[in-house]
Amino acid sequence: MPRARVQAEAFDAGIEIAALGEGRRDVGAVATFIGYVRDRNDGTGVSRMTLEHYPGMTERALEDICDEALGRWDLLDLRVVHRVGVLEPGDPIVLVAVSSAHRGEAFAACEFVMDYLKTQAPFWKKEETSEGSRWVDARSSDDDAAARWEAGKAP
Amino acid sequence: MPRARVQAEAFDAGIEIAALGEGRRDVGAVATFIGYVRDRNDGTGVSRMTLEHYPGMTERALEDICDEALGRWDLLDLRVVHRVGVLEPGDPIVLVAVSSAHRGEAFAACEFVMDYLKTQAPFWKKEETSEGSRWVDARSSDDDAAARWEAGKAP
Amino acid sequence: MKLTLLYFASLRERLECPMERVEMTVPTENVAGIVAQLRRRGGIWDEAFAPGRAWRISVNQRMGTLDSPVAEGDEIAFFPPVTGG
Amino acid sequence: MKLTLLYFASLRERLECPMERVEMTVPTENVAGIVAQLRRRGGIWDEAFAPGRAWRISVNQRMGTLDSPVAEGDEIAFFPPVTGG
Repeated sequence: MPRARVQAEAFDAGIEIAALGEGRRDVGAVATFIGYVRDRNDGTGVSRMTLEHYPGMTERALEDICDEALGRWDLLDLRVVHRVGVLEPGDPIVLVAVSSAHRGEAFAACEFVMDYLKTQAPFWKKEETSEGSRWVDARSSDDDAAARWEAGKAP
Repeated sequence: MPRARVQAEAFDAGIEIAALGEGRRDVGAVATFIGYVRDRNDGTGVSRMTLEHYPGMTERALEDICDEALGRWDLLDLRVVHRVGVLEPGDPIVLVAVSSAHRGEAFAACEFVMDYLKTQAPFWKKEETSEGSRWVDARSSDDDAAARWEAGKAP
Repeated sequence: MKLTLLYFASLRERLECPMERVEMTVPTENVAGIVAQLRRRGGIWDEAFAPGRAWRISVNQRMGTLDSPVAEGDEIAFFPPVTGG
Repeated sequence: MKLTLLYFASLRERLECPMERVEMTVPTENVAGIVAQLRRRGGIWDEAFAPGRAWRISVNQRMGTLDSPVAEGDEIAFFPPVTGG
């Protein structure tokens, strides 16, 4: 199973996490993040969401982010799964799971991968709301979150 | 199901995570940490581990840590499960899962709960190694990690 | 110089174009030259790529800038800031 | 003043005592008074609770210190620094 995947199907967090520990006894820590579709965004009700992506570049961008994380921290393994297509409130969108010997590395790398994915991986969300459909605007808070990891600014 | 549990049985990460989103559509983020028994510690092979705890105080300490996290961040829910008894390398020991609308809060609170649990919850590990059995020493790095969250020092 | 151009999300909808193969009519060393040629189409193309608009660039599936060099056969994509995750 | 004393992990093994009910023989306002009485038992008890030893205290199942007040019926526990998680 590739460590970075883009898929329409739902994923199973338990299976993804278990895969990191499969057959190994040196894993001390797994940090996992899962993002979900919420039924509200910027004060408006959201009934549905469509995730567009750039096939080919998406997988490459996710792989690059994984490589960057592996270069920065002492990790054992990691997984990124991102869904595309039509999703509804409550549906999981993205999973990042990172294994390492100790928890500090796993937490930092997991948050780093999410922050970079949010600004570097070519996915776009279009929401259906009571007022029609709209493309979600990028948030400057996501740029700020990604900028924290630049040289000399690591949290 | 209480949000903090101490048990001998294994837990299922997928079920714990799913419970946080059950029937709700306002969850945007779930950060999860799982700690495992490693087959090495401080350079020595570990064949088995026994987790002792202080029944009564443990549950109370975990509840107190959950309350503290809920007071510090805008969270939706959280779960802490910690195992006791005899465990083997590869076995999961502890799970912390935190849900919130946005990822920053979920990550911070999940790491906070682990850092506090490591210094405040009455569990003790005894390892069986090739050189006999030994009580695990507390790490000063865990004190440092917990101290990061004191007033005025939040990361 | 022949190039493949891709457009995504709101930019794709606005331009009503997901993909096209173009021949550069003037010598071009970087992405800025492509953008200049697209703007010369006028109308919505001129507007969409006007300076100050928030769009991003990739060259051969890696993030780029207006200064990124381009060569025969390259795949250049234009899209709004990403919003996945 | 009657108290319940608990000992855990390496301290429990060393003292060979998981739990005991004690009657304080002198008036005691805080945990320090209990520790003084335990040390007067001599031998391993005096050693285990010597100043500088890394042990922790809880009073009625909440973390405490040598200064924590104690009262009739309290449950006081002594243990090494915790190592769960």
